[in-house]
Amino acid sequence: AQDTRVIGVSIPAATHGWAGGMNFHAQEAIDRLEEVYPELDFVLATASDPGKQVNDIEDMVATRDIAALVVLPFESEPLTGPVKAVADSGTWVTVVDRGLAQEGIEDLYVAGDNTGFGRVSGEYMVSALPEGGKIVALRGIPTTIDNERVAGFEAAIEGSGIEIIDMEHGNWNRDDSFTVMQDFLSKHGEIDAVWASDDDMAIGVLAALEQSGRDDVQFVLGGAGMKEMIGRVRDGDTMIPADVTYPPAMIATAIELTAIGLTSTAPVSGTFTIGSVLITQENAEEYYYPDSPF
Amino acid sequence: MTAALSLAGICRSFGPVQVLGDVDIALAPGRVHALIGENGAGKSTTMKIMSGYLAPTRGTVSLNGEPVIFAGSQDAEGRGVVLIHQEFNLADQLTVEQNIFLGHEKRRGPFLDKAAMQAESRALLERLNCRVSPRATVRDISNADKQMVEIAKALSREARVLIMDEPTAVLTEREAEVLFEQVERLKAEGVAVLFTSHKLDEVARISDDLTILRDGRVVSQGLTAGFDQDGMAEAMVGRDVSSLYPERRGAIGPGTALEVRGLTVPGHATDVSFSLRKGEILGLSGLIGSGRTETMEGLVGLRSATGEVRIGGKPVSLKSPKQAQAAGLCYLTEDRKSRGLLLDKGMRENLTLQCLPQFTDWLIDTAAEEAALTKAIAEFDIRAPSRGVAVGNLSGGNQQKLLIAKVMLADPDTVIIDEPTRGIDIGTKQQIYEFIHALARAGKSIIVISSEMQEVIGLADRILVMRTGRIAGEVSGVEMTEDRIVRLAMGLGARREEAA
Amino acid sequence: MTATTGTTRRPRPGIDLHVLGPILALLVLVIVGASLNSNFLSAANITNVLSRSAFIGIIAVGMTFVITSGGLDLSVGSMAAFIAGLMILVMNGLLPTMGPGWPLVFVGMLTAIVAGTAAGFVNGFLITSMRIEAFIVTLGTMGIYRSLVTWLADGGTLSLDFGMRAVIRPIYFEGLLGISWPILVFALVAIVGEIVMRRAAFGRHAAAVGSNDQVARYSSVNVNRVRMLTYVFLGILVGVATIMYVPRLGSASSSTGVLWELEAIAAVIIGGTMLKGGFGRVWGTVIGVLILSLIDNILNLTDGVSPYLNGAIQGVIIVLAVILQRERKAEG
Amino acid sequence: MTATTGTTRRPRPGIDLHVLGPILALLVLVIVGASLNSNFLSAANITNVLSRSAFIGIIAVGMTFVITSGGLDLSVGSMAAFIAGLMILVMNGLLPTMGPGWPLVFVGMLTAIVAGTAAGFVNGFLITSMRIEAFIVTLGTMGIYRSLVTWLADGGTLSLDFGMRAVIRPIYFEGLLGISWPILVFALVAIVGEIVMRRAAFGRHAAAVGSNDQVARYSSVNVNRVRMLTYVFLGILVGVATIMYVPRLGSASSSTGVLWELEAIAAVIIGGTMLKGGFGRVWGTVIGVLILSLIDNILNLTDGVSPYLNGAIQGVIIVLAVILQRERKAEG
Ligand SMILES: Nc1ncnc2c1ncn2[C@@H]1O[C@H](COP(=O)(O)OP(=O)(O)OP(=O)(O)O)[C@@H](O)[C@H]1O
Ligand SMILES: Nc1ncnc2c1ncn2[C@@H]1O[C@H](COP(=O)(O)OP(=O)(O)OP(=O)(O)O)[C@@H](O)[C@H]1O
Ligand SMILES: [Mg+2]
Ligand SMILES: [Mg+2]
Repeated sequence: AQDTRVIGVSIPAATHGWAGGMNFHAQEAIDRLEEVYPELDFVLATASDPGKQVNDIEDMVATRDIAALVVLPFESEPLTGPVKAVADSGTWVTVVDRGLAQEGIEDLYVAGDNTGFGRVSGEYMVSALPEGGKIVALRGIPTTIDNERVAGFEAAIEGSGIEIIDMEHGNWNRDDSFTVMQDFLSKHGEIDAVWASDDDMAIGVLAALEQSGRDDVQFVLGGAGMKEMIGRVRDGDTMIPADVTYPPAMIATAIELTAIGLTSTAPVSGTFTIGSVLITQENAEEYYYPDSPF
Repeated sequence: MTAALSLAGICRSFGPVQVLGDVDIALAPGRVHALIGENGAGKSTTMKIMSGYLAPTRGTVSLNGEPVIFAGSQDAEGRGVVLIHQEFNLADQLTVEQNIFLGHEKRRGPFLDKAAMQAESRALLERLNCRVSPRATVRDISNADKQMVEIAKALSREARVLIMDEPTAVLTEREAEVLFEQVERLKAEGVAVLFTSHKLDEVARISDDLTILRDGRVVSQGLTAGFDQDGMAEAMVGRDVSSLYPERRGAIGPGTALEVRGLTVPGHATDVSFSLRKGEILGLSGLIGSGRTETMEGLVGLRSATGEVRIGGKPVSLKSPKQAQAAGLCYLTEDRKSRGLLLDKGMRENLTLQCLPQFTDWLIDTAAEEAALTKAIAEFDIRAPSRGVAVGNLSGGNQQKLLIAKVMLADPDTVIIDEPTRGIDIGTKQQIYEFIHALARAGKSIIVISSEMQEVIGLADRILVMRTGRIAGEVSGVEMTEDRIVRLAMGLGARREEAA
Repeated sequence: MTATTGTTRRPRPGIDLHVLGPILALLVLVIVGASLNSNFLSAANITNVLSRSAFIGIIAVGMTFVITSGGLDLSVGSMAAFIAGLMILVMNGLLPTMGPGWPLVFVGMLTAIVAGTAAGFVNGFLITSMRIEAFIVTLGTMGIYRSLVTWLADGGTLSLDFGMRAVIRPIYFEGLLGISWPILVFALVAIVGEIVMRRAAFGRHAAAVGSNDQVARYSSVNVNRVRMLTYVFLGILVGVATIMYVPRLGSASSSTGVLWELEAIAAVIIGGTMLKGGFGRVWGTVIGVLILSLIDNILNLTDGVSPYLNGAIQGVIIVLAVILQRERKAEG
Repeated sequence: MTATTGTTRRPRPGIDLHVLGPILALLVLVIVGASLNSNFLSAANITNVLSRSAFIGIIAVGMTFVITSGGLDLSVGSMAAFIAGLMILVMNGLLPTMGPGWPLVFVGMLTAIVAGTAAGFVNGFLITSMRIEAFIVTLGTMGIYRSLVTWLADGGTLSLDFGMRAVIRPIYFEGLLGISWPILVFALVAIVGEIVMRRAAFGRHAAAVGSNDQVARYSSVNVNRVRMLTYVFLGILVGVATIMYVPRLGSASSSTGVLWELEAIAAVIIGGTMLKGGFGRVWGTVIGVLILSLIDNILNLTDGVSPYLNGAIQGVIIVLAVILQRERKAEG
């Protein structure tokens, strides 16, 4: 019908754990909201690279005349121009997680805070290793996100006596992190803790540790809040004493807010930052979503 | 006595073109049947139909009197009908032994019985006294050896009917002899043999029955004894070809066209020196594997070679066939199938490949190409079912003609022709000889490599004989006799003479 | 080589039925698209699809020659990413001295072309002179360019200065007589490519080399030169594609041009060129490219299918497109 | 292909010098590794490297036959991911009824083998019976399996039930006489493969088909059957590899087995098998696999190089390994 309005949702494809969770929450939110708002129609497109994401957005504009665009930029820089074009054409734009390279393009910004994520992780490290120590770190897929996280982390442990003795890319991938960790273990006789920086990578790391039977490693700090990991935090697993959230569900928040923005007069524009929270045994329960695949 | 294998009223068409019409042939056990005819007459097609590679469009094939329809070559082979193809049918990257037993490997339990296969291959090759090792890779051995391997492969298949399509085309008399001994042996064992050859003397010698095809129809059939060679030739071609080699007219020019000093092709030829005058036809003879091909390939830059070469007195360095061609020197390969023609392309593309620039001023002039093709078809009397046909579907001899036309299109001052008439019918041979003489008369120089002694003698003004990569000697004028050449080629009591 | 078994089934351009294969597949897709969404045939959508096909398209035309001459190039995607990164670095670097404007754009273009030529030359050299399998060489250079761009970008994104973006933007988004530049350039490249393939000596020689390099050698064709040229041309065309790409996104990163090589090769083969070499046709490649980008476009026109399954649908369509063609061939 | 220029240079199994190529490259790597890090030659590290190589290794052995017979399979990586996902789903599904334990593990293994066989059969069928370029077919199935596993996992990760993981874990981490199962299985597969390639009719037929399928057909080799079998065997081996893989982390996702196909093919070619078919050697493939995983290992054990450049170093080493080999060949 003509009075139905279309919301376009453009997100990166599920190429690693976190993105997978994000994809799940996006779909789940869309299915739910289509029930709630019969006058709304949703288009979901997942892209494997920035170019493809721009294609998707172009298609949404050209063929689905979307009233609003919810976009989680694959990368900020390449998406800035195209999204700006959409915004300039008067379409409502919601940006999720990564900000665009230019201020003030979007109507609503549901921001993730990668630097914050790194900082919180770093601060926990410092608190967990008061008298300092040697740690190894696993990085994600080489991207701006990963750079920001690592920068935040390094800033936080600055001068705390904690030394990152080795750092490699585990690409947010269990197999890669397993391999990297195995080699770290052969390479370094003494490792106090591991910053896996992501729960998928944490799983690989744990497998490698378990196999090596080494007891010098005190704990592994992952991130993003995978239910399996939060479960272990809740159950007081000493290897996983904590986790740092970077909720993939932020996409659902963004879609829902956009829906509200389109359908009601309630003010939803502005910036809405979803900070990274430290999960410990105390607060683990409230972050545990049993039905999420992630 | 019932025929081992017989065709009755066989017709075969490719698309619109009919290439066989009402062919009847009966092969009797223990007899050798020869099938002869012009290039494109339909010999290979007939043989393929007999051995299940092709199905007839009409007519019946009978095995021991029983009509059969072969499901395919496997089926035919299963029933003891084996074909040796006109073109090599070996897997290049496999060894001789692997090729001989391909599809019929001997096994011990789950494994191959390599020892047995090696031994049997060696025995088979010995029978054909071929020196090539069963371990050698087919890609590395000479054409002659490939042919012998093909024959060994067929012998290993316990054939009741053995069909050989131009088995001697790449063999010298010597090796042909060896083959014929085997044929005699098989004959004695009651095998029915069908073979084709353009060498009518062979036909006369070893066949009992004879069938002559022209344009896909049987024009004459009977006991070989009832024909003399000129008769055969005439029946095949439809005109008198008794005077095969034309009279040498027009004297050899004074100037030197080509001068070669100390040409060495590592592993194949050592210190080869000779010179060639304008308008001269120089024959190059020698046993198979004597390195004639390699020497000439070295000369035109197809193989790395050392030595000094002068063309028209000027020293030149020929690192690639392109340079050689630019210097007016062209080489016509003996291996039309894997080095001469693009089998999956049409005649036009093949004809002009070597000198495309002639037809190109920033774009290819297709019309000019077509014209050139028309001319070539007429000049070399190429019989093709259609202009568009992929040359892989041309008859062997017609492929050879196209190859010659292709090289001649480059209009070289000096041309080296390797096995020019391999697989070419006697009528066309005559035309080609004529053509070579015409070239000479026009002041061009020609080097003819041939394993057919008679051909070299008939054509050349002067003959160089090679032996194991060296010039064993030179003969000219009255000295040009088979005996003399063979002695030099085999190194029997031949004083090492310096080439002029 | 099945190509040389002398059966009568071989594609003869323009004559036999299998030519229809790709075209048919394309038509089917267009009809499906039009029936799914009324805006499918809108000028805007068509412009979008064609313009974005230009990158792969321009590259695929070059790939057609490489494959026709019996080669392969897996490095084009990373090469594009690397060249894009280089182009951006150069332009950003010279911005202070030259200032934003067309002169700088031309410097950028020059960089892309030169880099492309060099990259193509490297591939060609290793393949022809060092006699290494094209697959290995280009797999190697693929990894090399990919990680070089990651390194240049320090793991992040290389982005063109915003001032400069405004200047360069028109190269992708504007055009002539309402047809955008990428489309025009793609068309030009395709037409020239088709002519070279069919009517120029080079095209003939490429096919000859791919069909049987021995025969080509004996026919005094300079085999190595032909092979080398195909890679160099491909490199140059990658450069051209990059010149169209940078204005679009104004940035390059390790995720730029991922899997372009597979798309380009797929397009070439869908178009009816033989992977074994010996026969190629540029117009087929163009159709192949359009088929591929139409699939993406159509998948975006409809909800219903889980986006997770896009890859599956793509795969099925690609195979179908080729089956269609092969079936025709069997008759032809 | 430059490999067949009529000169007598060609690999003659076991005889000529170029055999040394891969071995030499491997030795160099080992020496480099040992000199860079004292733990390189430690039992632990060697076990790690070998066990990790097992997945690609087992697949690469199958790939050797496919390539030798003139084929190619780009789908193995996604196929592995898909089979792993299936295996996990089946085991999780039957857990309530069968309970954790070896019976269930065997059911899982069976699933993997059956799925692998089926997948291989599909590829083989499309390639032999439908006569579609192997490249296109497997590019298509690659996309299909990849998105099927994403779909099965809802974009996320399929994880084996924890109870079950404990049961199945030993398959990767334990072993016999201190040698872990993956290594043993890999060794077994490699040895059997080598024997089949050299001593069984099938190996010969594969080579014959790859060298010249027409000749093979005329020599009453059932060409389609041979081709089909190579793909089915590869599928089965992918299944076997998956059986080793699942126990390691007990999970499968859309990022499982990404680029395994390229690694496997690279290993095969580094090992001296000809991409155009006609000649293959399994032991070479094994060395190729070891070379590839040693590169990763060494890069992880050494600091200094920016991790961004790992890809570049890998690329260079791959190309060098093959040059080494070709150089030898030139002499041989
Ligand atoms: N597959 C094919 N398609 C089309 N025409 C064919 C095909 N095979 C053979 N021909 C044609 O059939 C005719 C007979 O060919 P055939 O090979 O039987 O001649 P031939 O007697 O063997 O000649 P030659 O002595 O040169 O070998 C030729 O004109 C050839 O072009
Ligand atoms: N029986 C053999 N055993 C081993 N190697 C051989 C044998 N015959 C030939 N060769 C090698 O193969 C090469 C090519 O042989 P080929 O027959 O082409 O030589 P040729 O002199 O050109 O004879 P023709 O021109 O009659 O073929 C020879 O130079 C020789 O090195
Ligand atoms: Mg014939
Ligand atoms: Mg010769």
